[in-house]
Amino acid sequence: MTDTAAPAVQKSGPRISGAFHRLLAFSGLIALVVAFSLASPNFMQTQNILAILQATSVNGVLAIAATLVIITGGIDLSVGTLMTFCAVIAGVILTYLGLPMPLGIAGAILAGAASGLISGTIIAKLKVPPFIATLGMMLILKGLSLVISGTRPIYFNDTPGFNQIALGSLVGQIIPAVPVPNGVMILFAVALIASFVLSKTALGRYTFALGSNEEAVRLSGVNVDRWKIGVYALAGGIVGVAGVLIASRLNSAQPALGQGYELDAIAAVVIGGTSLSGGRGTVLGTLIGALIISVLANGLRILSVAQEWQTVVTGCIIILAVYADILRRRTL
Amino acid sequence: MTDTAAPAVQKSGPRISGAFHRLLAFSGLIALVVAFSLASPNFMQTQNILAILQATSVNGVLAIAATLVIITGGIDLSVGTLMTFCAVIAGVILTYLGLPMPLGIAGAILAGAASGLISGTIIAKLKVPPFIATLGMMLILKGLSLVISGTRPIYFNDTPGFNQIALGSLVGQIIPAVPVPNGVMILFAVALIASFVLSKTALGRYTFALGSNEEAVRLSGVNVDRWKIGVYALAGGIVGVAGVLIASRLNSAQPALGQGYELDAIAAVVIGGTSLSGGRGTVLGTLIGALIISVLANGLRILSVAQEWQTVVTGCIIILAVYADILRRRTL
Amino acid sequence: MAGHLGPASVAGAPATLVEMTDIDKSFPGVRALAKARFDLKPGEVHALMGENGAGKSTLMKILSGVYSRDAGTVLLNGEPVEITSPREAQALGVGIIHQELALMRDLTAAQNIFIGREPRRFGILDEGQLNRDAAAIFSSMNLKLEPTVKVETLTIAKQQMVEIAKALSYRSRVLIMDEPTAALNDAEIAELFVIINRLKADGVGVVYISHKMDEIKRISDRVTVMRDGEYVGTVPGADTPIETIISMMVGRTLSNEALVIPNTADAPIALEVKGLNRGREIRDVSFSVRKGEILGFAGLMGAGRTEVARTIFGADRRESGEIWVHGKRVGISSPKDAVEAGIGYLSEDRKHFGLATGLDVRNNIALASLDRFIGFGGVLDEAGMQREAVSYIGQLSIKTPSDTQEARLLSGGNQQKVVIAKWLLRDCDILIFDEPTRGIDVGAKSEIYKLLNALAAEGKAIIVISSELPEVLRLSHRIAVMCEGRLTGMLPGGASQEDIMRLATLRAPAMEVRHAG
Amino acid sequence: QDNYDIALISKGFQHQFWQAVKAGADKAGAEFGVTVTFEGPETETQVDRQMDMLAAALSRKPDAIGFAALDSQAASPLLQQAHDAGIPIIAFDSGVDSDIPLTTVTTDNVAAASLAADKMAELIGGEGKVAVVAHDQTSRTGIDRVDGFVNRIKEAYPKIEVVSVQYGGGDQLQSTEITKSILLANPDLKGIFGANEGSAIGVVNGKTELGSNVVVIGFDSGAAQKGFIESGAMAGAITQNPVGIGYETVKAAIGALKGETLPKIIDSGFNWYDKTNMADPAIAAVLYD
Ligand SMILES: Nc1ncnc2c1ncn2[C@@H]1O[C@H](COP(=O)(O)OP(=O)(O)OP(=O)(O)O)[C@@H](O)[C@H]1O
Ligand SMILES: Nc1ncnc2c1ncn2[C@@H]1O[C@H](COP(=O)(O)OP(=O)(O)OP(=O)(O)O)[C@@H](O)[C@H]1O
Ligand SMILES: [Mg+2]
Ligand SMILES: [Mg+2]
Repeated sequence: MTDTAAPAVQKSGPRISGAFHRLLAFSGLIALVVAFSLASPNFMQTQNILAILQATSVNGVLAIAATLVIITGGIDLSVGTLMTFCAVIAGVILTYLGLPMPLGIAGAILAGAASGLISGTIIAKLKVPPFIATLGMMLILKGLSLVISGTRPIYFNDTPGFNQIALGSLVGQIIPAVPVPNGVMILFAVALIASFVLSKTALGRYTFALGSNEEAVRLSGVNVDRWKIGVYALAGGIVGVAGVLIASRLNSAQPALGQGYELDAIAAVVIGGTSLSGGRGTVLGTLIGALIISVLANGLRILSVAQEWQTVVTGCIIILAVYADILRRRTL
Repeated sequence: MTDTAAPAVQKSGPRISGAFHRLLAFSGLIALVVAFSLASPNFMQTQNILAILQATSVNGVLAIAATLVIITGGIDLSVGTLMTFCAVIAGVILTYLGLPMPLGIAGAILAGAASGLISGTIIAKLKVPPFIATLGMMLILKGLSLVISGTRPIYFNDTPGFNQIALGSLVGQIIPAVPVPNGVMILFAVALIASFVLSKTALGRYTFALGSNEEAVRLSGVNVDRWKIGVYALAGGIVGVAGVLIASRLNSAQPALGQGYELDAIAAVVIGGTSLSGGRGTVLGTLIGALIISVLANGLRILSVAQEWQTVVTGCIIILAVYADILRRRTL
Repeated sequence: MAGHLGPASVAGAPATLVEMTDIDKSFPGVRALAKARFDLKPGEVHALMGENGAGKSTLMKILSGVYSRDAGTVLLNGEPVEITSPREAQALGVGIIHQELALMRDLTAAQNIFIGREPRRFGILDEGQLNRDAAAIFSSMNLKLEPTVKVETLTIAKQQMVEIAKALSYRSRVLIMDEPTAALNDAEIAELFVIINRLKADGVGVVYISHKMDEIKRISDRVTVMRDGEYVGTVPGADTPIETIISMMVGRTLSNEALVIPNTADAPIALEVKGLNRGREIRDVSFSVRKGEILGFAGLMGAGRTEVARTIFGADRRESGEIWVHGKRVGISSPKDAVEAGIGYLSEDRKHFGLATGLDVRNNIALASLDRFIGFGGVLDEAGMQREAVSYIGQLSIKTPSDTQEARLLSGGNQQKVVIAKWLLRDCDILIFDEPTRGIDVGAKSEIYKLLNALAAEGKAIIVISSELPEVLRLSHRIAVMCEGRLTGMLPGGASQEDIMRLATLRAPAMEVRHAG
Repeated sequence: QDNYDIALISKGFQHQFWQAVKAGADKAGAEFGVTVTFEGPETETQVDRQMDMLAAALSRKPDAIGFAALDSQAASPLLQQAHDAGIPIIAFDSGVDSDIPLTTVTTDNVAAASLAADKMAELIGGEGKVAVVAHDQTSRTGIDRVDGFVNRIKEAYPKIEVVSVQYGGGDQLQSTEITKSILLANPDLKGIFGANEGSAIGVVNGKTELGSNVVVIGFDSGAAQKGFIESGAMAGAITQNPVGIGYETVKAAIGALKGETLPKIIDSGFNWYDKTNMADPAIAAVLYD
């Protein structure tokens, strides 16, 4: 391109640097943290911060999986029960079959990916809307978790070290002052990988392209079905990681848990600025969204707000946080 | 292959009449009914059919409300907890304040409409995405129901006849052989009214137009915000009816109930063929969707299928029902 | 792969690249093609002509694997082929620029162009290479466009250029262009023709669909005309008079009577815009339109004409400026205010801003006037709406099986007519038409010109924004010319193309052209 | 008197049973002049949510914690953390498999449910079909009550058959629908046991909607159940003493803070109540509205 001349530069007014812009995205989160710190001295304690991060890890990983699917313009209602299903699979491999730990972890992740593959196939090949396909999968997986586990928790007592996956702290062994639990590091690792996939790989490109205009992608000669199935399978694999995390945290696979978690995951995604109509979204935003949810829950509890009022306040703040984000983007 | 003509399977075959087409929409439902009738003699009993209809009434009314919102391209996650909130309001008016029954009913419906008005305003004026606005409202209403009721059920013991609203049978008084409960008749009445609004009134027309291309509607000089708020308010009012129904059925306002009901309602809408991306949908489809859900639940219970397997089978059948509908439309 | 083209493949090329015979295609309620025929030779530009809804796009969608045919044969290089998906078409060397833009709005221009063929290094996308490749294509097209700009921020014209760049990047042997110039102005069209001539020289066969008759003469070697889904005939492009082609298209000869332009100099002012500003797109724009006057707006792509229109209409927020209607200052902050003040605006982007694609034709036509049909209890007067819709379907000869057909199923040109009908029904005093004849066939175009003229004669004030200079010149009483957000001049109706082009490229920042009126 | 801060993390919040526990805890709080907070997850399956609540409670540095574990194993790392921080823990409702809690205030759910089985057998004359509508398939109370009932029937009453055990999540409406389908599928059903408050109310609603006169035994109390028993729609119910559980938990926590020694188990007991004994002061005291 010879002449770098002005291409349609849309925005007028002062331009704000990208870094500052990105920082501002945190503003809702920062405002919350500051408010709670002022309100209670117990909030800004290392232990509490770690508790918040720990509380974010499972929902964060689920939300990252949901982000991928939502960017394609789809939705995944099965993340919660799939997580449980993966945990149960890990339980079966480790406790019932007594196989070594890495196999259990791999099994859970593969089970997640396989389930994602099935959802993706139902959506791409049978053209069943994502809402229905994943609603069906949600129920199927919920039932199967109960069937496989015999409707009782599977404990990982025979796999010493299993609960270290989420609760141990490799970081803490190196820098004792910041004993960040492994579960949190795993969340960050998943976030990095997902970010990388979204921005640097073909799969990521098609994820955005599908959400932007699926018909156009098809008309461009891309094998839309294959990539779409790929996105769901990747999301499923990530949910598998969440399954391992929650199983490790509870040192057990709790077969009845999981339903309802999809709503928190999707909420984190949407609070993080990803549009449910697809085509746009970031993993960083989702992380912030998930953190906003955990900080709110934790802070209100620390302040000993009555539980019914916690719910009311949470509702208000979620709306306000998103509204603030909308205002910020409008004025930028 | 010069003259082997059309390999392409594009339909231009015999046209099927509209009435038949409409009948076919019931095919999934009919297939289920036939299957359960064959499997258990207890299924096709008047009483059981009435039980299924009764079980559909609350979810059906909620699903009709959700249909309106979904046709605009929005979503309403607050239907479940709003229903409870409306029931609590009826409880406050009738039991705490001791006012006459019509006031309680009107109060519940007005509370629903007012809440819808607020959701709609947040969505239309503040541009908060419907998912977030109604998620926030869901939490706020849930908390408020607990606060207002003092976290305990409000009984309608002082309002004799209140439970006749849903459980009595005016039809049965006239034709004793078919004691269709009033709750079911109310569902049908709401369905008729909603259908009428959708197909014959300006509000209905704008509902479809908004879901089809909101920007084009705005650029046609239409006061998009006002109509959108109107749709949410109408949906809220319908949810208020559901609140009266459930309160009457339980003869009490149960403040803790409601969350999770939104998923069933939305599922009924989507199974009924309404697209989550907006612009198309029918109340009849939603009714069928809600019936499919109730028939499935009832039939599997009648067959005494183990609960975990009920869940699995429900998941599979939901996917299959929608897939069958897709196939039907494709071949027509 | 067959899709790649080099001098060798030209040497060994058969006499015909494509041969389509006896193609049938029906949609529910519509017979789109009936024994349609088409052939294409290497190194030629073969124009495909026909009225709106004649079946041109459908035929080409069959060739490019979007639709499957009901009957007929398709030969590629003499071999029978079954093209069942766009991907297969690409593999066979058939590329297409669709009439309806098919871009991924959230991706950048470069990402759109190379979708499905991203350069990768070690499996990782090579974004730098991607942007360089895109920039190379843009510069070969002499197009100033940043590869990293998001497509949704581009105007329709630039989006169209991205589509063209994308199609070129495939280096297909058969390139179908379905109305590539509908949104382009003369300079860009000239640029496109340079590219087409280069492709011809390389032995590419180009199918060219357009409703701009002058282009056909300039670029096409042969012309095939279709009518109502049927093949009418094929004639040489250069030596067939336009009138012959038109009469083949419409089945009769069109009279091209000149429009009578009445004198409106003394008529009262209907709309006056004073000192309108909005960012860099609109800088201090002032003008006025009188009752009964048609004011043309000319300018190059991105001159800011659409912005001016949208801002007057309240679709975008203005930073400063006043709008006066019939001598009264009006506060317009939304399209609703504008419509209430009697202003209507037909968008250049019918797909995103004009048509409610899910609604039927009747409701699209009634969309801006629905309040007029609301009766007791909010119930709509369906019969009244139908009456109006049917009347406009006739008046604008909209080709549709009925007024209850979903709007998205109409051909592009007919969709445009539906949107025009919407504003005609609304009956505004002031009408702003942005690219009103985009994608509309010759016959209908002259109908619309007559209609605009009649509306003006009724005393309406009309603004026509058009990238087709002959259209502006033919219709307008006066012509406003814009360049880079400024109004650079106001010319009388009889101005020459050269005058307009001079003002349209007048970039001097301190430009203070005073215009009367 | 110190103003102690005592955090109770329960298994639930919105259900009347938990509200009654909360009422007892609040009563003790007022009586002894200590601050009591009370929290619990939405449903009794959300083990990890309960962990987050416990973690937040720990961050608040309360003087003592009352804890009703959804899964005691899962909770053990956090309990250890509390123990290390020197915060006394009192378990309530169901036991915690750990040495950390100083005492457990609990009801023996298995025994309570087998009492329900005995009463059922008595009321239906020792033979016929019965069914169970329970709240939860995986929670401790759900499992214990279903097992307690079903096993007792199997052991002691060979002529009685449990034809169906279904779960309605404690949701009244869902339990109503379940009951109706059980009744319609088994027209000769003699009795239904509703294993918690919501289930029991649902069972009665289902029964009345169908006009059936099946024998219903409930669990817990609340205004609705009390009303049903008065009206005869429900034969009787097992009551725990939730108010007592809450009260005793707070009292034990204060005792622990004051260095008193506590018994390993504080049995809050359970009772059968029906029309005949509801008015007894001893029974009336353990019933809640
Ligand atoms: N998917 C479809 N469903 C139903 N009818 C269709 C569909 N696509 C095209 N048609 C109809 O087929 C006919 C031919 O349409 P086509 O788009 O090929 O016309 P065209 O010659 O390209 O017209 P234009 O110049 O307006 O673009 C029209 O009557 C149109 O309404
Ligand atoms: N939606 C939009 N977002 C961002 N920039 C835009 C948008 N629409 C237009 N622009 C930019 O505003 C400027 C003016 O564009 P506008 O469409 O008003 O020009 P125009 O004279 O109508 O040109 P055209 O002939 O292309 O329609 C251009 O630089 C264009 O890229
Ligand atoms: Mg066309
Ligand atoms: Mg323009």
